[in-house]
Amino acid sequence: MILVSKSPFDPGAEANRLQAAHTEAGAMVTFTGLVRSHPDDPITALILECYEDLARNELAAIRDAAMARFGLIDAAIIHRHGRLVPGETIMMVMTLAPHRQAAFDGAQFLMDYLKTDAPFWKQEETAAGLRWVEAKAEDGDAKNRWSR
Amino acid sequence: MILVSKSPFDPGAEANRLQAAHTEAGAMVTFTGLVRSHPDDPITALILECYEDLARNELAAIRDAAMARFGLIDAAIIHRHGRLVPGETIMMVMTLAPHRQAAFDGAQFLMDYLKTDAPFWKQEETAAGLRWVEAKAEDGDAKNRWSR
Amino acid sequence: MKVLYFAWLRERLNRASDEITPPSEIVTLNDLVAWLRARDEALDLAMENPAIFKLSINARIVPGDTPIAGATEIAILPPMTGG
Amino acid sequence: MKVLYFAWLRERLNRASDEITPPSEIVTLNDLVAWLRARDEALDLAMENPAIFKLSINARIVPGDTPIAGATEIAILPPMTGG
Repeated sequence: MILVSKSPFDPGAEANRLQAAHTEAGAMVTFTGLVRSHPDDPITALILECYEDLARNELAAIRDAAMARFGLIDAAIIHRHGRLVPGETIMMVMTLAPHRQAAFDGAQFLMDYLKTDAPFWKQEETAAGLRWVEAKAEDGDAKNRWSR
Repeated sequence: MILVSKSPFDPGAEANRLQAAHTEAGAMVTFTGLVRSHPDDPITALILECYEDLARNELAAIRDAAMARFGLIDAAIIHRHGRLVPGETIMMVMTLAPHRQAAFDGAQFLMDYLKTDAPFWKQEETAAGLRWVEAKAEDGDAKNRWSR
Repeated sequence: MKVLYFAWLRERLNRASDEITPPSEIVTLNDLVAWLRARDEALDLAMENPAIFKLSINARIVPGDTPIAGATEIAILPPMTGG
Repeated sequence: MKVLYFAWLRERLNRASDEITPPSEIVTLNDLVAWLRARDEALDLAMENPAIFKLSINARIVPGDTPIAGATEIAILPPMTGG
């Protein structure tokens, strides 16, 4: 499942639903990304811009690549955009596999590719106004580890 | 939180509860271990024996080590024992961290140590009777990667 | 053909898209970007480090040497910060 | 002092525990295991590969050279298969 939307979702319910759909899995990994506010530099919201058509296409391609590479039983990506406040869930990836290492590796692979190839752009909303979040060089490095 | 018990638990509800308890986290990882039945070699149940006092002590020590090593905001381990049927959740680890790599590494560390140092022993129940699950050499290897 | 701009690139240009009709000598995406930059100083400045941008044709990320034949929607994508 | 046996070790011995009073020359856990094996053929056979077992004192896993002074509950633990 690939879901790109402005709507909130319930991460625990999504995980339970995916788990219940498969009985041959021995391992499930979820990653959830949350809006965090640093006490020393508080934000009031995170505003995500998205190119929806491209997001759906690229996330589907990343998911297919992970399924094949790690022999996953299933994988899902949910990603919100719009205005989110601290504590809200931004996105989630889930992997189901026969054994644990494939589930962990699949989830990390999905996150590493998603960070550099999924068309979302974050702005932090603070008392002083809006500021674009800069891409991290380490995200490109993390993705490159899978081509070694 | 460390929970060792024969009672079923709801993995999605547990994840949501831990997530809601912390607003400074940017990343959460969960691992869920499930009873799987292979179509070519079906089992009717998995029976887990446990040394409860030791399990609580060792799981608490593993959790403390992961919290300190990866700078986690919180971590939890839930592990069932007794008789579980295919599809049931055996155990779950959860990690909350400021950023994603610490959350992933913390969860993998917890799983690698749990596989070799948590006093649970599995028996597979099949039409032919009970058989002990053998420990995997790779589990010891996985744990050893953290001391490199 | 439509060109889409996102995030801070969109802000720098004060618009989210352009409707364009490139001349026939424009064959690849890289040709197109060079042509767009030559006719728009704000875009030229915003893309002074062109290697950081990804490019897409019809909502798929593709390399810069991809021909634009058949393209109806092109996008210039600043470094992404999802997840 | 109580000694606990788990999983297939418990099955091989047909009991889950022993109540023991080791002689005073038994100082470490390794000494105790050697003493237990010498007086019980089934245990001796079951532990023919002693390196695979972990040992605990008072519900904490400890190295074999740990003194047993103060121990009230000792366990011999076959390779674990949790998770």
